[in-house]
Amino acid sequence: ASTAASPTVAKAQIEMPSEVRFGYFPNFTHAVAIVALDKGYLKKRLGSKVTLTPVTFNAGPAAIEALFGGAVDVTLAGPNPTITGFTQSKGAALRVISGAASGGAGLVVRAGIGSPADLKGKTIATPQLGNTQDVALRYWLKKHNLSTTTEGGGDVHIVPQDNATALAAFVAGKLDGAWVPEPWVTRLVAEGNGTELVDEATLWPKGKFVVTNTIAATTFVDKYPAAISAIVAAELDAIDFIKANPDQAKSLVNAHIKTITGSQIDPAYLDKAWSNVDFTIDPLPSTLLASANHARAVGLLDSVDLAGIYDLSALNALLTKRGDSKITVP
Amino acid sequence: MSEHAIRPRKRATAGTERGAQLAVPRGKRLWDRAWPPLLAVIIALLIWQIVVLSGWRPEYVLPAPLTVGQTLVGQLGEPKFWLAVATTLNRALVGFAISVLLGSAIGIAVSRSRVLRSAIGSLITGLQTMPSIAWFPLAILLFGLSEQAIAFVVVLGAAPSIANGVVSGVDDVSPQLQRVAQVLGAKGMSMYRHVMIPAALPSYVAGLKQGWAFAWRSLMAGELLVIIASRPSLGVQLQFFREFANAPGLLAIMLVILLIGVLVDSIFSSLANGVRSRRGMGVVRL
Amino acid sequence: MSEHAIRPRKRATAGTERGAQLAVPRGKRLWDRAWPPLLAVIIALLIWQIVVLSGWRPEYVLPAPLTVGQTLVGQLGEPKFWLAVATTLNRALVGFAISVLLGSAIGIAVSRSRVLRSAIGSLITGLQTMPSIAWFPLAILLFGLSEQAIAFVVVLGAAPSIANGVVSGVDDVSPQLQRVAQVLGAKGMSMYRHVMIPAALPSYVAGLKQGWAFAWRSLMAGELLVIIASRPSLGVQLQFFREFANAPGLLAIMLVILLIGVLVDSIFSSLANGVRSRRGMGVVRL
Amino acid sequence: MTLSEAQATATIIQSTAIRVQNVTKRFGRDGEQTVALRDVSLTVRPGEFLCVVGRSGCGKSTLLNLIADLDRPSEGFIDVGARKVGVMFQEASLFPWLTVRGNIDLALKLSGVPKDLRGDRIQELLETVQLSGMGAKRPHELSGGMRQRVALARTLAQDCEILLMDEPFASLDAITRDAMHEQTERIWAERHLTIVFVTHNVREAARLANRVIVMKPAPGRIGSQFSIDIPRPRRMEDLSVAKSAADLHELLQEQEAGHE
Amino acid sequence: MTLSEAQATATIIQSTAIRVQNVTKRFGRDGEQTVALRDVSLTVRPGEFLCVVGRSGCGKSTLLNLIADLDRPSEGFIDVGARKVGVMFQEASLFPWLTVRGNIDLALKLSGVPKDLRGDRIQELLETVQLSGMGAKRPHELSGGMRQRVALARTLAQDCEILLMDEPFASLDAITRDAMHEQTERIWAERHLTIVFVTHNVREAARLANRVIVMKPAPGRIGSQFSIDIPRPRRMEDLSVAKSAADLHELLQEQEAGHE
Ligand SMILES: Nc1ncnc2c1ncn2[C@@H]1O[C@H](COP(=O)(O)OP(=O)(O)OP(=O)(O)O)[C@@H](O)[C@H]1O
Ligand SMILES: Nc1ncnc2c1ncn2[C@@H]1O[C@H](COP(=O)(O)OP(=O)(O)OP(=O)(O)O)[C@@H](O)[C@H]1O
Ligand SMILES: [Mg+2]
Ligand SMILES: [Mg+2]
Repeated sequence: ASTAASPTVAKAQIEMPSEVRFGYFPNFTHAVAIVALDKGYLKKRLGSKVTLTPVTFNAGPAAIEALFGGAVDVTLAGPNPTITGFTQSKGAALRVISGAASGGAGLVVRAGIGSPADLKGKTIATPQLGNTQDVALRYWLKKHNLSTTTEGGGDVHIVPQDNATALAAFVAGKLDGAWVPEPWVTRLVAEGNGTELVDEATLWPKGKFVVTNTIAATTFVDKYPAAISAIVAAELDAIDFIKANPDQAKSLVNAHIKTITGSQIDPAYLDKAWSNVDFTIDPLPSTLLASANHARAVGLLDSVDLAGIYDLSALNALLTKRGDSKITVP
Repeated sequence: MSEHAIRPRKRATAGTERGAQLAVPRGKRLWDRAWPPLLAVIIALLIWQIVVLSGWRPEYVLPAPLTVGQTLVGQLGEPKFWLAVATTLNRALVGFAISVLLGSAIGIAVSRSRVLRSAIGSLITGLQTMPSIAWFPLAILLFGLSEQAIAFVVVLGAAPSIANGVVSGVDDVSPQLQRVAQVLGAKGMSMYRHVMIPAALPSYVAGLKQGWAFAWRSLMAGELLVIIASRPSLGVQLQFFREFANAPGLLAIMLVILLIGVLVDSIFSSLANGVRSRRGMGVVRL
Repeated sequence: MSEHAIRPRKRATAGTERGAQLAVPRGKRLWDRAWPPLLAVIIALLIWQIVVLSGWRPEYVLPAPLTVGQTLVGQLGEPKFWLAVATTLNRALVGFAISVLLGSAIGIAVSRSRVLRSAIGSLITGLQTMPSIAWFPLAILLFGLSEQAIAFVVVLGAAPSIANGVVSGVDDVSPQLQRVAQVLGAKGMSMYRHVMIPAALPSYVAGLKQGWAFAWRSLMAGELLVIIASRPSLGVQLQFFREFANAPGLLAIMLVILLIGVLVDSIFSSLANGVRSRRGMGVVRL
Repeated sequence: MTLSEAQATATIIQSTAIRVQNVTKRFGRDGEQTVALRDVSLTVRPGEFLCVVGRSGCGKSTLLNLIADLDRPSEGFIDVGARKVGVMFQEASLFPWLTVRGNIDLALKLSGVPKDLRGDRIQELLETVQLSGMGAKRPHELSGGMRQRVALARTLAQDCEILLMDEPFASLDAITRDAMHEQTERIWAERHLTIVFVTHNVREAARLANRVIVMKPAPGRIGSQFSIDIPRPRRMEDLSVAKSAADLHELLQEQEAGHE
Repeated sequence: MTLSEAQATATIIQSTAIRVQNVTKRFGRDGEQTVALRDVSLTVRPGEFLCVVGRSGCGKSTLLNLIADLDRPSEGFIDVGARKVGVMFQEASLFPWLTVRGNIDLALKLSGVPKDLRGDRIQELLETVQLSGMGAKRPHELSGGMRQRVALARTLAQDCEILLMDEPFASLDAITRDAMHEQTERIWAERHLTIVFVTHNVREAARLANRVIVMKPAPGRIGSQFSIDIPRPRRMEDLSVAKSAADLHELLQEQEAGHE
């Protein structure tokens, strides 16, 4: 589908699409997108000739379905749907163009469980089989010599459970713990009387690992590099804003979530959860690739060829312009 | 039988009875119809309150009726809530209307043609059992992220049900009436228009009722397909209240859904009762 | 009518006809019943293949029939798949059985008592419109993460449908037959057992069919509620394939769901046809 | 009546099987009401065979329905004591999901006949209505007259004291009808039944009745009564029956002439 | 017939309205088959008024159904030329969702009568069956005899050449029945109809028919024929009608005696 052969490169680079359909979830790890939209950065960077259509998804699968179906051009998503979409399409459908957020996940367990050894025979929930948290839990357990199986057998029983159900079950005493993303870590601790046994950030170098990145349809990346550049620039603007005005950003994000979902995150939880997440333009490629390797190690994936999943040329050009160091894909 | 045999059957002059019927009819009849559901609601609320008071589960998991009521009232005060109800109802009506047209057409076609019936008759129920989310990728492929995609999911949910209502209604039409119609010269479409459809009407209305339920359920899933920030909807609210584990909010939306369901049912019921009483049907009660 | 008027109506001696009917009955009848669905399947596959060949969408979005077939065959070879089918079918049957009992009981109660009907009659449809996921928190509160929680969701989905089938069937019983039964001394339960239920049977079977569809859909959602170790299920598989954007897998599971739906429908249909033909009912065809 | 109503009731109840007193029956809501019966009073003695004749639509079926407690009078009251009432309706109204045998069996079952006795009773009843071989057939496989006879058998299966029959033999040929007359008369005598029998056939009325009442239409009321004292056994062909029938016919004609 | 069948058909079709030839009708699957008709042949001339009498269950309704093309013979064939056939069934079978007026209106509509003519036709038909005021009633609000008359009106609304009537006046009192006889005869003469009329009332047959056929049961076949040449107008009370009826009755009795 790529028509960006060399003779047309120059023309393609200035060409802008008439419409950009930009996807995100009403979830605070998507704060970069929300701020970029609400503060008008996206609109400004794309220019007045481009119609910006925000698209909201409730979860990753829907985002990938829409990307595959050609119904969205660029969207924020977790590393898990990113890998899925890339591998299912044999590398054809999408590219990661930048990061969005890092950190903010961990294992919360009920009182009385103080060490990995105590987990033997217990039941732990993860959001879904094979997702980032699921892989992290399995890999962590494996390192502590606790066996697991994808069917939920082994020393520790892992059950895939969506976050709300996990909370309800944890409160009702039907679960011993859950490895979940924020703000669920905070809620499990607060509402379920749990203790945070593991903060996932401690397991990664520099305490950083990707939870949200920005992906774009390959055709879009090939055809409209200028638009990609504008979007990444807008995200950079948003991150600058978040860094500079965290309180304002928080309330802005929470208000936005409220308009879409009808609920807002309890401000008390939001403060705690927000502090556990780092908003960064760095897609942290090494953590994504490492996570994929971990998945293979615990038997969740056969083999993953993620070569070419990153297209960071636009991002690196912008970083260079700002005087920051380029991001390299190992 | 025994009661019948022992008590001497004697029915008093109805002169007084009839006078009574004429004197206080409206108010009394209304009250007769109103008190049972009211009582049911009160009993349900009471049980709920007792369970909450028993402290069985913490309040943020099982909120008290009053909390839910407050949440609901709070919602009712927000124009956004009404927007959501309006959006969802509008989608439901559009989807249902398309389903009625399509379902009726398919139902008539299948009930008329033996070949069609054996070709796709059973497929109708097969389609009904397919969960809505299975259609999402196809809906996006065909319609993108648009209102049409939602309507597509709704129609796939509801139309089979309506078609099944038509088919089973037509199958139940008295063969004698069909013979009469044939002799009178009805055939093909005129047979359907003048005889089969009117005769199958009660069953058709029952199918519509089921179709509505399917439409509504499919819609609750389908609304997640296209989430538009400025256009809130009940399906999205329900899903997110659940995802946020917001128990009072969830219960409030559930009450709203129940209420709409009950209202729509009473429309269908009065439709069906009208049809029946005009034919001298209905349960014989003395 | 005009055709009727022009063509002299003459029906040939059926001596030969009848001979023919006796000579090749079985095979021909089987073939008569088998070719339309076969043709339908072939046409559907052809259209699908043509769309794929047209290159409208990439293969990873819309896989070719052969790819899906291979995936399905691959699945069929795995014991895990059969375990999933068995688990899901088992849950469906258990949930459906409970729904039939509960739904029938509620249906009978509501159709018998005027007070109950006005108290909770419309609530039945209200409950039907409630999406399964809305019940998840309550299911967990009541039953924890257990098979019962799944059954709870399934029953809440299917029982109202069955109850509605009973109610609308009972409402459609000929008042004349009810009068006969009353004179013969039927009352209360004996009235129901001997007259209302048999008379309402076709409508009841239609309700069961709808109930099955609801049960199955609720189950697909409910299976995500409680994912039990080492017990794969179709609902979970469907969800996983969706989460992994695995189009061939999703389509394969959809085919399996369709197939089961079609099979179950043909059971219900032959039940209904049996009931009808014994009463001399059904569409009159010459 | 000069006695107080309560006393009157007490006195009459001994010698009446059915008492219909000042019964009016209206159908429909105000505005477009039909008065099906107006101020009808009637007493039927135990063991009486009462025939009712009258124009189509004069309220005969309505009267039977009221006596059978299938509908309530708008005014007046009806008393059948503690007697069980059996009804044979104008339409056969067989249960279509049961066979002929099943239909009769259900009536026996609901009358409390134990299972082991029912088989023989069914056979006997089928013979009474000349349908011995048809037990396994379903209602839709029967001819109109056969259906009517099954309905008769089903009604006779009931253990009742009062039998209300609404044009029971309208679809039967003369010969079968004759046989049914004999059977009905036999059972009436054997079981000491009280029968109210609606018919349009004056000869049939003369053949069967102790007393005939003639109803007048619009609104339905009782026009005249007519005792028939021909000794039994009677036959349709009997001259005395023909004579009574002719008288009855004349009465009907006259009433008609006076009416219009 | 000595001519080849094709020739025979060509010759006869001119002077026959209905030709039933060697028709056998069986019901049910092998094993428990009922032979409703065996080898029945019958020719009805255009404009003939044919009455059919016979024991209950001898196949009269089955024969009418076959002539009306509502069922197929198991053997033999039936030819009604290009004539339209109207049927009045044994049961009234009104459409319960339509009023009396609506039922008649539908028949007119399906016969292609334009809308502006239908109102008058309905009124006329209602008068014919003496139900002028009942147009707005629903079938369940009618008495049995009224329903039968509405069915008659509906049948007469059809623009047909052959009219098949299955015990049409079984639930009517003598006076109404007389009136219906007159109306039927009038319409028969006016429209040059061919009528096949099933009845159990030999006097009715004698009153109406040009020819009576007597059917024999088990299996159903035609027993004997009987021409009735009494000049019209006839009346039920006419001595000649009574005489013919008596003859017919005797014939039925004899046939019965011979049968058993
Ligand atoms: N659909 C059917 N299936 C099986 N048997 C049938 C069916 N219809 C009619 N019969 C049988 O065929 C025979 C003739 O029935 P038919 O209704 O023609 O009688 P009939 O002469 O009209 O009797 P009646 O005067 O009682 O109406 C009967 O024995 C009946 O049981
Ligand atoms: N359910 C009803 N609603 C309204 N009117 C009714 C109802 N039932 C009967 N009627 C009216 O009451 C009158 C008497 O009807 P009924 O059936 O008692 O007549 P009948 O004497 O039995 O006549 P037939 O000899 O024709 O059977 C008729 O005018 C009829 O229209
Ligand atoms: Mg009557
Ligand atoms: Mg007949």
